[in-house]
Amino acid sequence: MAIRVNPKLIEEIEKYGAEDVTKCYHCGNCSAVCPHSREPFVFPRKSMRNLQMGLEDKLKGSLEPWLCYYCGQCSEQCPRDAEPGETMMSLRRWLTSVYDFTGISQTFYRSWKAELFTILVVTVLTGIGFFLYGFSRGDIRTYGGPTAFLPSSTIHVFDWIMGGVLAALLAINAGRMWWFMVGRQKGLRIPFFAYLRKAYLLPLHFFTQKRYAMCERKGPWLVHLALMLSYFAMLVLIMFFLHEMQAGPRIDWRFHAVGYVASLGLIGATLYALHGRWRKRQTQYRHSHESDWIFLVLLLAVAVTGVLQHVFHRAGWDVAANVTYVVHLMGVVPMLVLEVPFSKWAHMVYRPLAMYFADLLVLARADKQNDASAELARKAGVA
Amino acid sequence: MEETRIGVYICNCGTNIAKVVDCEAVAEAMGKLPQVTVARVYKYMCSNPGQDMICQDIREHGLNRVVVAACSPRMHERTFRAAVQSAGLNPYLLEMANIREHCSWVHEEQDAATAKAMALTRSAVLRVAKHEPLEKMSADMCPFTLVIGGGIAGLTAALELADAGHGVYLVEKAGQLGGTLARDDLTAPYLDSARDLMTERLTRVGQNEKIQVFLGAEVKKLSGFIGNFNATIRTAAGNGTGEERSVDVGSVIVCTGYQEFDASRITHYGYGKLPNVITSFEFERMLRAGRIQTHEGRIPQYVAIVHCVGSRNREFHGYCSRVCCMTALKYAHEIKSAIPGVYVSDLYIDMHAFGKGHEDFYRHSSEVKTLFLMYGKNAHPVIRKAGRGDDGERLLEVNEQLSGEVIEIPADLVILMVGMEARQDAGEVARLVNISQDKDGWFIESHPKLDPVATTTEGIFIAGTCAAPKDIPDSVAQARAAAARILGKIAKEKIEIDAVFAEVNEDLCSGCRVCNELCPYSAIDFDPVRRRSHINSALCKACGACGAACPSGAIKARHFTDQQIFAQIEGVLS
Amino acid sequence: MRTGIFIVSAAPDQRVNLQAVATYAANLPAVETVTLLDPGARIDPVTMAETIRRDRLERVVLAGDSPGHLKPVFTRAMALAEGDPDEIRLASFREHGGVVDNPTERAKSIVACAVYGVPFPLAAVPGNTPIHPATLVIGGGVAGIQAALEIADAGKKVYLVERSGTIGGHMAMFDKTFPTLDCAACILTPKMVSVGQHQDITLHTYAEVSHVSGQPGAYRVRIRKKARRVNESACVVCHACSEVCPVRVSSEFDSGISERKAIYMPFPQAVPNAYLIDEASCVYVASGGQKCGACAKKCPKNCIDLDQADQTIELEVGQIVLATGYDVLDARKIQRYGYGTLPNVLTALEFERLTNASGPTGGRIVTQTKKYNKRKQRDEWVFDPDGTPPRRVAIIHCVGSRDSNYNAYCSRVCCMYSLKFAHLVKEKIPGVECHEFYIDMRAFGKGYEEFAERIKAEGTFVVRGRTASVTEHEGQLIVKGEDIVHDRIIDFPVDMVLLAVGLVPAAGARELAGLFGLFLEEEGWFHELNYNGDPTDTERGGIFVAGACQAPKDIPDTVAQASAVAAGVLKNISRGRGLGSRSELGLSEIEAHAKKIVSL
Amino acid sequence: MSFQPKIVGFLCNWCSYAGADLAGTSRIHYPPNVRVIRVMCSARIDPTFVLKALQEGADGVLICGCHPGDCHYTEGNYKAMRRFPLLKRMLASFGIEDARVRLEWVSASEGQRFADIVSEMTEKIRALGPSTIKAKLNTDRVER
Repeated sequence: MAIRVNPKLIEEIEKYGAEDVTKCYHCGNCSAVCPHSREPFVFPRKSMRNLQMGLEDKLKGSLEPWLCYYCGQCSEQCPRDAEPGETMMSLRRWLTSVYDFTGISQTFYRSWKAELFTILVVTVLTGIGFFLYGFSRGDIRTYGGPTAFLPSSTIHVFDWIMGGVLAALLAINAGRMWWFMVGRQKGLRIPFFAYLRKAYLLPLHFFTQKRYAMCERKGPWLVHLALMLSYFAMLVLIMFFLHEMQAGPRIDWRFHAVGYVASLGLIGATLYALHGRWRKRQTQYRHSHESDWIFLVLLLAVAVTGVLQHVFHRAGWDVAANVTYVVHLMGVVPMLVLEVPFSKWAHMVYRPLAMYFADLLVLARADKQNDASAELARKAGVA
Repeated sequence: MEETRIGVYICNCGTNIAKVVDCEAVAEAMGKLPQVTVARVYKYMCSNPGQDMICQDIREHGLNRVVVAACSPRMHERTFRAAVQSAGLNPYLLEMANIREHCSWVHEEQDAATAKAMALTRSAVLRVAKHEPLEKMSADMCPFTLVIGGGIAGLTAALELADAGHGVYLVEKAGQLGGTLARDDLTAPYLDSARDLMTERLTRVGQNEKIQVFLGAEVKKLSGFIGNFNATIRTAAGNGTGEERSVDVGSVIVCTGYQEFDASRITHYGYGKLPNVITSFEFERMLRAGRIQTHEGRIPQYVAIVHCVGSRNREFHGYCSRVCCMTALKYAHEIKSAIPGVYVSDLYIDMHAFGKGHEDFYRHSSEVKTLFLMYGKNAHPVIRKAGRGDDGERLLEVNEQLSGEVIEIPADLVILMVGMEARQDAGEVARLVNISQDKDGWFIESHPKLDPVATTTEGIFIAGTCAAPKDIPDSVAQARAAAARILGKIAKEKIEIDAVFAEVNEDLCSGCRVCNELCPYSAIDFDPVRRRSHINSALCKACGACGAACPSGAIKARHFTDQQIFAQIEGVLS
Repeated sequence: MRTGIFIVSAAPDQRVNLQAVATYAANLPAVETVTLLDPGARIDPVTMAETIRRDRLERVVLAGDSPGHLKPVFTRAMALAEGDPDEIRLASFREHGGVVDNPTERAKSIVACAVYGVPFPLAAVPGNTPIHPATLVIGGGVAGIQAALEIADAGKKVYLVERSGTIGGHMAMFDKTFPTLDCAACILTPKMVSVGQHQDITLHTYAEVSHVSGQPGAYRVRIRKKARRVNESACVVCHACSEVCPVRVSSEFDSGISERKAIYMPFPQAVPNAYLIDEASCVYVASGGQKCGACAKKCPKNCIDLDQADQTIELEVGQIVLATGYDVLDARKIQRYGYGTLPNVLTALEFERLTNASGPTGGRIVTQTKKYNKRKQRDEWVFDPDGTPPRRVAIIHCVGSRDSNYNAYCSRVCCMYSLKFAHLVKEKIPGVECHEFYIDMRAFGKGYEEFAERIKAEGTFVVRGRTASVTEHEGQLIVKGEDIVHDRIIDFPVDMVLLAVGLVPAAGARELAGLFGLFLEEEGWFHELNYNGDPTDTERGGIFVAGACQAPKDIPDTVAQASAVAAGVLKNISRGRGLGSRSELGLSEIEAHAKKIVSL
Repeated sequence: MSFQPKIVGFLCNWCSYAGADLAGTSRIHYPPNVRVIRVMCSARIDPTFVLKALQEGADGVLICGCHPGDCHYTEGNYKAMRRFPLLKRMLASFGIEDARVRLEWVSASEGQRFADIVSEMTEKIRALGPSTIKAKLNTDRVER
């Protein structure tokens, strides 16, 4: 059955940053230079093609975009300046919005104004919320102790609730992702055992990002790894050791050492990325979607305020510490409830998942072939 | 009678001959033949040193006959004749043995090939011994030219000659000048005005009193030979009874152009049956009128352009029509510009964007979001009626090569890029002016590379799309190239007549007049008083039919005499 | 006729002062409105129709660099407004010489013509000039040879100037020519010979144009003839000199895959058929006459004059034909193909010589073998006649062509010569495996498509998808690419890679353009007077362009063009006058002429 | 080694000879048994040529001209065509097998056709074996 071409899809995905897709005349150079492009997942040309022709279903189910780390090789060598790398990037954005059942991410990507506005609203509410809470029960002049403006216990609970919410959101979207890529594919059965057997891939890819390391340039991988690990470290510290982190004024090196390193990692990596996007030297930074800026700025803000409140407290300026703390939370909350499930951050879940699925699919296809040959063998035996 | 001294020269032609034929052996064998003075081998006989070698031997060894065993005489006879002449030998004392096209290129088995090469060369040696020195004659060059066809090529050629101050008879079959280009609005790739181009040419032709235009006219008869043709032009008057006019011309340029492929021959495109499936030429008309619409009068939302209709196709024409790709891109641009928000898809096999500015144009067409879909050379798209609820009114189903998917795409209007094909009447024209056609019906040039506008018949030239599909610049260039040849001849005022023709030995002629009827050029007249036939050498084209037929063996076909051919026969068989 | 003018600026680097053009145009007769359209504007036919109706326009003139792309909008608008769709006129600056020195003035005149409804070429006709019967042809390739012969065969004087030591150009280097596969030498050498022998052709090889003065019909050209240091007419090519010459440098004619001496014959069939000394490598010249000089002592006819100096020649000519041809792209620019660093990665010309019977291996296609070079005291990769033939050959199309990083244009000939290579490889090496990697197979000419089909039938694998890289792994070449149709990544070992390098304008074309006051396309090809109408004339009167110097071209098209040029030349000579330069025409003249034509 | 027949081919200069050349330029291989003699037109071919060839020891004779209607000399090939039956009759009287002498039309674009004709004819004649006509004609001469 022939698939219906939809020339209108491009217009849709252009909103997600795709610009020069139509320029591609299919010399195949990009797919060949990309170290990640291996059968059965040959890209980016194929994705470009599906996009040009608007084969929406194929794109929805495609995991190729998640296998690309945008090293920029393809775009640099492209004879028609069709920017395959950027196309993959925008496809990732689009896919994120496709997976997201709430439709929020779609709104964000299509209009940065909407995204910014929502973030501001959440920020303001968070601010108001915490100030009211602080004043209602604590003293703005005390950071720790019983009369603390924002006692770690409360924040801890708050953190866990928030974490739960976004975990749930992500889980659902991840489920949809599975459905598009694997679930709905007819005649493709992956034994449950295979899921388990391959499960190790998730943490592996999450923590090492070893595929990124396959890119010719290693720099971006290191930066990204640093950023990612620092972020994760911070997450762990906050989720489990918030009390120790907030306790002061003495510095508890067991935790704070990690915290410092992580903060440095975060700030350093973010600045690097911002600078890169500003200078537009490296290919992967030549085009920036508004959402990229918002995300980076937000992250930087959170990191800096986090550090500041820590410093202020240690310096004994508890008022300043408390205020920056609230400001810090005003960044943290939108970042966690909006950015992580509905925007760029989601890729930290989708990427490992995609690679996980990739292996499963390869496995399944291999099985299929074996079955087929077995079938043939059987037939032959009968005859 | 001086003794016959023959020089035999065997060419390696790089490895073209030497690869299969043992040239040294051939030379050695020839050296042993009676009357052969020298027999040599060289890498490229046709090159300067090669020719010098011959000339030197002629002087040093006093050769009076030369045999060159190399490529086909149709290739280099002229070259070597010139060479021996420069050494003071009569050019007709040369004979060539074709050991390349007829030997090394068609045989693999070395011994057999070498043996054959020897046989061919030997026959040439025996033949050349029987050669006689012949003298070329010259005739006047008539400065008028007959141009057949009033398209861009014909107009350009005519202007080129007329501007040089020479008379031109421009014969156009149709009622007006301009040919197929006159229908076009814009030209690819720069989207310049085709109409301005035409107007400029037509105005200049109109203003030039050296050009005499015959509209709705045809050349009925062409007789004579280079420099001295006589053409009969019939102009169809209103009531069918045309008047005939006979003109003398020195040369003829054939610019009869092409005809468009009949799309209805490809049944699965449903042209002629399905509405809104139209040819490129029909679409061009829409463009000019500014009315791009379906036959129901709606503005199309989806337009599909299908390339290679009748071209690059086993069943119809194997060749590429050369201009359709660019025209298709032109249409894509024009549609996009005329109908904002329209979706254009372009179904092609290979995008032939080879000329100046072409690739840029292609690139730009994809920037304006033309959707290019590639189909396999022998897997043509299928056009069918769309179902209810489909956005287009037709659906094109195609096995898309770049994605490997079988896809379908909606279309309200389907444009078939019909290819070029040789005109139906090309055969008549070919016979009229006595030139040959290739398997596709295009006229054959005398050499595909180094002589693209001349033909095997001297004084007859071809230009433009009657020789093969071509775009405007190439047609114009060819038209001028043809004009250049003629200007050259006219400047010389005289033309040489080949010394090869038939003559009657009046002592033997019995006056039976058998030959008189035989001659296709009525070059033989009969002298009733002396009861002898006589051949007008200028008119004779040396077919030799008369010679073969003469019961009393009185007619001698110069350079193809019985003795010479007998010698050749002995040569190949001994 | 009520006329509305719409001026579009397409190019961001707009050389024309559109404002000035607009103000000028507004004062032309019958011009009702002049509108400047901004490049980004989406022009809608319906609103345009209203405009036309409102201003009751009967004729619309679209002016701009190439306003053609807007014509369909206005044609439709005119139709909607029940006007005459034929009354949309184009005033294309690009088409009619937007490249000239005073583009704004030219633009005005172009608009004027459009307003009067007169095709620009009709109005912009320069005056007649008396003409000198001699002609100068620059470039001794097939184009130059053809043009020279056409003109000289008409009994007119021709000077043929060639930069290298022999005529013949690139074609002389080729082995076979597509699609007929007859050997290039066989069809070219006879023409070279007749050039050498022609009584009306004076041949100046090893010479370059150094200065040009005068005007159309009477040009004065100074030619610097480099010292050949060998007496052309006396030399009998006995090779004695080259045998004793101690110098060895890579041979240009064999495009570097073999060596020649400092005193050398470009190739055995060279015209003029005589030796020459390459001053760049000659020891005697380098040492200022102190060292060597062996050849002069050895020459039996002592026709070597080592101290000969360059000479300058002044020529009086009426017309000039430029046929400077092309160079091939330097494949070193594209590192990912490893040319220059990896052995057995060859460019097209190198392969032509390798497979040519007169080449260093006598036509045997072999892989390079490592040999110790005593003189240079290091290992070198050389083509040894008894080297091993490749078992697997990859031919890569579009090397540096159709690529915005190098040449955006298509080089027109590569597809066909690549197919030819495949044939030669298959023909000469039994059991060889041959792969072609291409983007679009551009087999457009007479008999080309059939040729392509034949190559496929011969068993060459024709793969859609341009190779991305050539690398070396344990002494084995690896090509990597995508097989698009079969949706595969290609990654396999080959023994030899042939790069179908694109064509670029010949070195020095820019300087020549400067000397002659001609204009170049941005890629560096010569700009013709009119792409469609006058593909071989230029803005300068009596100066023509032929062959690949105007744009890449195959042999038949080059030859046709060269002959076409001859037509222009002979036409002017036979009527005893030629046209002046269009670039010299002023606005007023053109406008006046246009008026006159209308009044007729 | 099997019997290698000798075939003499009379080809007209404009179509058939060009066709044979095309076979060459397109590298279409055929058996080396045919030896080509060029004449301007098939009409030039005098029956005595054919006899002479057979007498000199040819095992077959191939006459090629332009296709009817394509003759460079407008109707030369028709003359050849008309003449051919007479020739055949004469040859028959000498007891020469029909397959030994053939008249074929080969155009300038039919390299393949020329090759095919030659291959096929060579096989036919190989099957027939060597021609006895040479001997015959010579003895005839002796008797006279």
